[in-house]
Amino acid sequence: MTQPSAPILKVENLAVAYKVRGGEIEAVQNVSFDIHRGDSHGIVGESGCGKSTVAWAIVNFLGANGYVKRGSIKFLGQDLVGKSPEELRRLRGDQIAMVFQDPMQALNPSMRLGDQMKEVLTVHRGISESEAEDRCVDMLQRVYMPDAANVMRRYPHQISGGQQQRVVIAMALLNNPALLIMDEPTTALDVTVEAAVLDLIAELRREFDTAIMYITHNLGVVARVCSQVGVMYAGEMVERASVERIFAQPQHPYTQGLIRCIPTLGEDKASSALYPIPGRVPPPNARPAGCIYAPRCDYAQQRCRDERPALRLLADGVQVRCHFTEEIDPGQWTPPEEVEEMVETVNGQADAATPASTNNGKPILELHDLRKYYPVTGGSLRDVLGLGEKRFVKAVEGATFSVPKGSTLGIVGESGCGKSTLIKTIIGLEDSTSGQARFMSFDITEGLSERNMALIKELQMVFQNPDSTMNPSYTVGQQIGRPMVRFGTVPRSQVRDEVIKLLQSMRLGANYYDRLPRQLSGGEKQRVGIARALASRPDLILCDEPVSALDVSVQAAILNLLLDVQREQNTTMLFIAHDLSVVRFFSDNVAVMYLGQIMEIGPADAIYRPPYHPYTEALLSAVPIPDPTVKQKQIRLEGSVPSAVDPPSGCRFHTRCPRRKLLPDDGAICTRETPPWQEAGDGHRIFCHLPLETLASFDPVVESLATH
Amino acid sequence: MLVKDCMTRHPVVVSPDLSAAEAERIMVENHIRHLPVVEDGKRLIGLITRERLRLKAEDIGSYDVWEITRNLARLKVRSVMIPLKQVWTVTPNRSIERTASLMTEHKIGCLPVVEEGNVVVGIVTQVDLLESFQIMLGLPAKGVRVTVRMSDQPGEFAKLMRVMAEQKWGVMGIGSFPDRRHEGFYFAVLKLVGADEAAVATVLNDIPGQEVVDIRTVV
Amino acid sequence: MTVAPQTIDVPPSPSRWSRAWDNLSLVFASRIATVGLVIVLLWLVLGIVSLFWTPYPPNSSLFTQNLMPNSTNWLGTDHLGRDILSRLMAGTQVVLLKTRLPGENGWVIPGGVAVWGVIGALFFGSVLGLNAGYRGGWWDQIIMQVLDALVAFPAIVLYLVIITAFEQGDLVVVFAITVTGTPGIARLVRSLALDIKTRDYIRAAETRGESPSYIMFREILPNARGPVLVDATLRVGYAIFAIGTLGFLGIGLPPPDPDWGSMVNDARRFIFVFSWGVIPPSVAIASLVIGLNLFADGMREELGRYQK
Amino acid sequence: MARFIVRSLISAVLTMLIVSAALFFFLEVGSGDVTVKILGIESTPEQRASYRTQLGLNAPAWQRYLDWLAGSDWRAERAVGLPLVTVRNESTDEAEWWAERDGELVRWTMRDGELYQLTRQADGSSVESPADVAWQEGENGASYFWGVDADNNAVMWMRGAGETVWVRTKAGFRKEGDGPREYIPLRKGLLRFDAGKSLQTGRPVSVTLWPRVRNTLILAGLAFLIVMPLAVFLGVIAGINEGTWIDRVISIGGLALTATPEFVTGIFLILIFGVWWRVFPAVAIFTSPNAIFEKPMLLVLPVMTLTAVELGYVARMTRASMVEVMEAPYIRTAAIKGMPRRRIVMRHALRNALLAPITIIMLHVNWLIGGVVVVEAIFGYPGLGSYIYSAAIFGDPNAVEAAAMLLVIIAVATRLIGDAAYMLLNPRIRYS
Repeated sequence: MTQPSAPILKVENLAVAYKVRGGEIEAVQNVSFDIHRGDSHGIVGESGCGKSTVAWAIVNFLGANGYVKRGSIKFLGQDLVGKSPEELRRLRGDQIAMVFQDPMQALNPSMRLGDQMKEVLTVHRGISESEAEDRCVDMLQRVYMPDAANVMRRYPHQISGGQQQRVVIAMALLNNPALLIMDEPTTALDVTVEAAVLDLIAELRREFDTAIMYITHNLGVVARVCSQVGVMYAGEMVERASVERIFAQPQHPYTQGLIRCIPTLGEDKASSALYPIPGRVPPPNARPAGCIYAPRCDYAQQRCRDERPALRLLADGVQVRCHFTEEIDPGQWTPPEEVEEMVETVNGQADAATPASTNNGKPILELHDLRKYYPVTGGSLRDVLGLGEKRFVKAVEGATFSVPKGSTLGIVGESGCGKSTLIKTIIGLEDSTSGQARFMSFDITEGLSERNMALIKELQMVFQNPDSTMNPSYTVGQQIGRPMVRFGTVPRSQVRDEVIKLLQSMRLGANYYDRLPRQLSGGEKQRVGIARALASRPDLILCDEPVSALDVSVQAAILNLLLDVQREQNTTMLFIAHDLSVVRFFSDNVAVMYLGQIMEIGPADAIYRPPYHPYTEALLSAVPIPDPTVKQKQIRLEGSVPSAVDPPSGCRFHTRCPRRKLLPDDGAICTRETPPWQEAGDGHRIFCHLPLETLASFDPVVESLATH
Repeated sequence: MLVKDCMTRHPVVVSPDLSAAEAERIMVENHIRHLPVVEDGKRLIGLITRERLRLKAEDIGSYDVWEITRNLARLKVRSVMIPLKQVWTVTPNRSIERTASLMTEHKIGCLPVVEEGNVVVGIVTQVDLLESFQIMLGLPAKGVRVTVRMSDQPGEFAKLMRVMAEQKWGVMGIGSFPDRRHEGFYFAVLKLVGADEAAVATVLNDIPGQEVVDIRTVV
Repeated sequence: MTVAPQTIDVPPSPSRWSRAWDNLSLVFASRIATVGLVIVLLWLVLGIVSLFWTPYPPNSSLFTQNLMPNSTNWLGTDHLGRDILSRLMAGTQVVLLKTRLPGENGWVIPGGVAVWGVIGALFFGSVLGLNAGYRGGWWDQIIMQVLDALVAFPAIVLYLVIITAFEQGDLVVVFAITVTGTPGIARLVRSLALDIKTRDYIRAAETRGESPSYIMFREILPNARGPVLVDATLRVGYAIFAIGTLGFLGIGLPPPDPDWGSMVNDARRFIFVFSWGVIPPSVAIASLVIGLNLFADGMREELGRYQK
Repeated sequence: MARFIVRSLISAVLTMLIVSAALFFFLEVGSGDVTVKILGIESTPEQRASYRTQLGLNAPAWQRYLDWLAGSDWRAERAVGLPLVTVRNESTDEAEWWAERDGELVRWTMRDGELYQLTRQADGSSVESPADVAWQEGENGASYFWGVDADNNAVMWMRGAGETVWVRTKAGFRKEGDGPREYIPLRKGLLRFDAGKSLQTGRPVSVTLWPRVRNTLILAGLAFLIVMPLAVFLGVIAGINEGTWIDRVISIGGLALTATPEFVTGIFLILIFGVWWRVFPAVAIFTSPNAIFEKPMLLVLPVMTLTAVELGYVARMTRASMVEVMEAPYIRTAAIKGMPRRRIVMRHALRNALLAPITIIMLHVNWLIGGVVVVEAIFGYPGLGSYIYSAAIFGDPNAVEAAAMLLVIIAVATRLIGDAAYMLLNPRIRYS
């Protein structure tokens, strides 16, 4: 209640350097911030900006070659830099705790969860095992862990990812730490699980009065859990302000750029545009002498290139590292010419293509009741000997839809919902189990080995992970040229010219022809991946989360590029993503999948407002929206996704459906009968027992979406 | 209200091996007067105050200035702290009234809040308590502050509350203290929202046996 | 939409030479690898020199028997009065530089027994490992079962069996090394293939309908190169080790060319009267194997760092 | 769990089958005409052919493989029509085959075209009497009889017409009439612990093999018991001190030890301890089968040699695994939880770090066995290794096959143990 003037954590002018062969690299420079009791301080930034390094520096865990080069880290008034390892050890886990990105990795696979938790107490507090056990169970209950006492006896792999993260959080809170550092704690989790964990974090923060340092790349998450935000760029903190200020009035050009390049839930390609930040983040050993952001800044002047700005405190408490922040008015911002041209064409296309994107176009891809089952073998002796009952993972069940030519169908769903299997089946990496699938009147239920070249050529794919999309052993030119040679679309002698043309249309220069993948950045690799998919001039491109592994500023550029491609070549696309905002932005139609089943499908616009499927509703309410002023309904799903081996009877969603109670007998029908497809007009179909009127009567999850 | 609702969580603590000078620096920098001294696992072993760190004349004796400096530099928190035996502590579940009485009784400015095993979970100071009482009286909110004198008969207060409910006024804070001049009477202090001063005065004065002794609008 | 980097220049695309130099600088980046390379090169040079010149004819008994090192015979002489240094130098040849074909005409092919043995193992191991790893299913089951059976043979027993079955000869030893080396390399290639086949570029190749052999040999194999070559280097070491052991047991490379293992074996019989004799060939084998091991180890470490 | 065990077992059995078949056919095909080796190159083709028949080598290879693996008495019994049993011969300690007829043990022999029956007496001697047998009718009118001869073969005699055979005796070769036409050498097969006769000595392989197996197990077992704790200890020490001088010393030292062939290590140990310092006997001279129990000093240098070679490898594996584990995120978690370093190493790292090398170490028992062969050869230690070595030099397929099979069994068994240990230590397998 009394706020002592001193913060829990005060970092001043921190610089962290790593010794590498032939010198050292300053991963972090001039970082200053402080966190008070009960505060949740976000540190946002793109990958490689040094945000995790700051966290590691605080707990002094920089590895053998890292060290704090300058600055101080004051924790409860005492400088952590220069403390003995033993003193630091006593602080860690007691006064300072940390939660990491991947809970599976963070827990010891060969120790029972209980033992891992208890030792925090027994080591720091020296209390008895049984007492520690009681306290751990208490703490597990406080993080809403079902069946807490049993969980103590389990191993990490026996509980789900969301539960693992709860255990990690409980473990961190056991000693009631003054500072809790969370490094991307929800990044590895699905959106509905993420939402529940974020709720939990917010609740625990109030309850424990703990100062939280929250590291993330996701602006939406920041808006949901943080009170203060520091934006990092290339190892420096460029802006610091309250969360409301950061989103309402970003001061630094980088922050402004960052906010411009993420789609907000509800935006679409017809009405809005994404503006990527040009250029790329300079590596630590090649940072410019002046302002680190100057090379990418639209407002850069000579002074910016000569002189590195300091973190200035503005009158309203905002800290900014920019020489000219007072002179910059984001409202007056105009995109640089090239970007503007690009964005305009995109918008123009979107308008022009509207007729095509409605469902009037001739369907290019038609699925009817497509199924894909995988056989599974159990672990029992009977199964091993082949005597057990044959069982299947029902990865895709009864997929029925058609995709008009030139339009984009977005498929959303959480991991394991079968969206990847669906497109693998369409492209032929997997045979389908039953049902019909036609592509331009060709049957595509068979796998690739049964298809002829002409068909193979028409379906191409863009992959998720930029690091694995290209073969590291071949040059860019060779890899883009290969499909041309393989399908004979281009005479051998002209392949090089064609590849260069394609590279240029990807906005990569001809000089990329001879580069090896390791010389490219993630965004560039993704462009090459798109170029390779386009090389055979396919009619249908399947995009498997093409931007989810990219930083937001790059993500925008890739999305624009894909839109551009679609406009020029009238390509049809299937677009898989777990990010509902991106899907909404990019797609004409959207299908929502849950546990192998399409739950709802229809025009993108219709999906995001009532009437919608209860699962869609839960998904929408879970999406972190990068705007702290937006009010979102809080609908959380209970339990975890059931196994696809024995999916729930009736409606597959019934085990977790929060709306079931609206039906008579608490929705007994949902457990018995497969729901009907209800037509909501304009090709919008919902797979639910609830009457359309009830579904339509739901309040919109996000207010701003209703007005749309 | 309990101690855990008003205490400062995660207080600044020091280890007994810290030098006294360093402890003093921490107190000055953080503008605090008390530092719990803890060992492994935040177990309380003592408390230091600014007074304890001040050199006493008899200690200095005939030392010259260099010796004083040297002694000071060597002085550890462990040797100047108030040992645990002499430190009053409270648990987080103690009520604030009892805590306040403990403080007034023993004339202490600060109490470490400990859980079982003497693990420090917070610290509560006089200022914290004052602040809680302010809150209990509804200080932060705008509204009408009214003091009513009434008899201490059962049902007397209920009359007042009924009127409040009828008028749909919100009660933000409530407190009472005995009227020292009239035996059997006491004053009730109420903080009301959604009411204006004049209306409150007339309505409350209409209650038989009760009298508004003070009314003011607080912003 | 400008992604063309404006701030930093991407290094110009590397020529073949500069790539080779990159790889070489990788070696010199590691002190361990450099030391290993120097040892191996030393023996290689000695071996090449011995093809044209040795201090004395390696197989002629020109001197007094069992001499300690002196100014004429720098490393002394053996029990038949042959110059040990000359024999050591010539001993490098069969291991690293030449393989004698069977038959009367005494034809040799370049590349030592150890080298060819490992090349054979590389070939079979890669083919089997790729098929097992990429195709999976029954291919994997069968190939791995057979290889497991091979692995179950202790290497030396396998050598003994092969030697029992066939006449002594360089090619038999090559065969033996190939057989013993294949399972290890196949396992390695398989695990690499299992990893690499999950990469998206393999999906990309599949979606353009490439044949399995194209995917295995053109898409997967080049990316497995690094670890496989490191392993092969290690295996050349094992092969030399094995050749030495076989020579020592008297069932290795046939005479007359000097062979380190048999040199040790010969000298061992006189160990109580002339201990020195066993030392030079023992040190020769150990140093060459250690050199190769150091080199491979250093490379592996650098490769790991590089890939991170 | 069940899946894992069944898989391992099936795999082990399959491995053994493949190995045995490979071994058999490889040696049969590869080793050429064994009769040359037995009879010497001065023997005539006629002698060799006769001898081949006597050894049953005229049967197809698959038939002989089955005989070798599972025994030939099954098919011999069908031919003879009587149960065949083995009886231990007290004087030679070898097994003799007899046919059992009406409670009597009988064999037959032919002299001057007449068949005689030998009936076994309780004291082991036999009584000869004219045979009263049922001759069977062959295709071209000739009568034949299947019986058991005195050399443990099931044989087919032709009525009234003995074949001419060359019989090997201690004195040399003798041409005899009255020989049978076909032979099925009787054996119980490898699966029933009968590996056949050594061509080199003429004695059953199994009899000579067992004491040697014991000796080898003592040698290898001792080395294993010394190596494992020591190497794991050194590996862990090096692993948790990665990059320090301790690590360097252990790593480079381990590398040097691993890369030095056993015979070189052995020679140097002999030089140092046997020749220069004379503290341990340099060669193992076995005066009696129990010499190693009477003079344990004999074991010191062989065990040291084996230890030296294995030590480096296992230590390096453990180190690598430890280093990897120490970099794992959950170790980071433990450190961030403020666990003392000792506890991190002992409670968090060790178990996971030992998991990876345990299977590799068990696989490496092969290597140990390879080392055993060489070490036994260097020190003249009478174990399995020197046995297979001398058998291989001589080219004795039965002996090599049996010894090699035994070594393979040891290798496969250790791998099974390794798998089981891995399973027990790894909860992810135990509970899935």
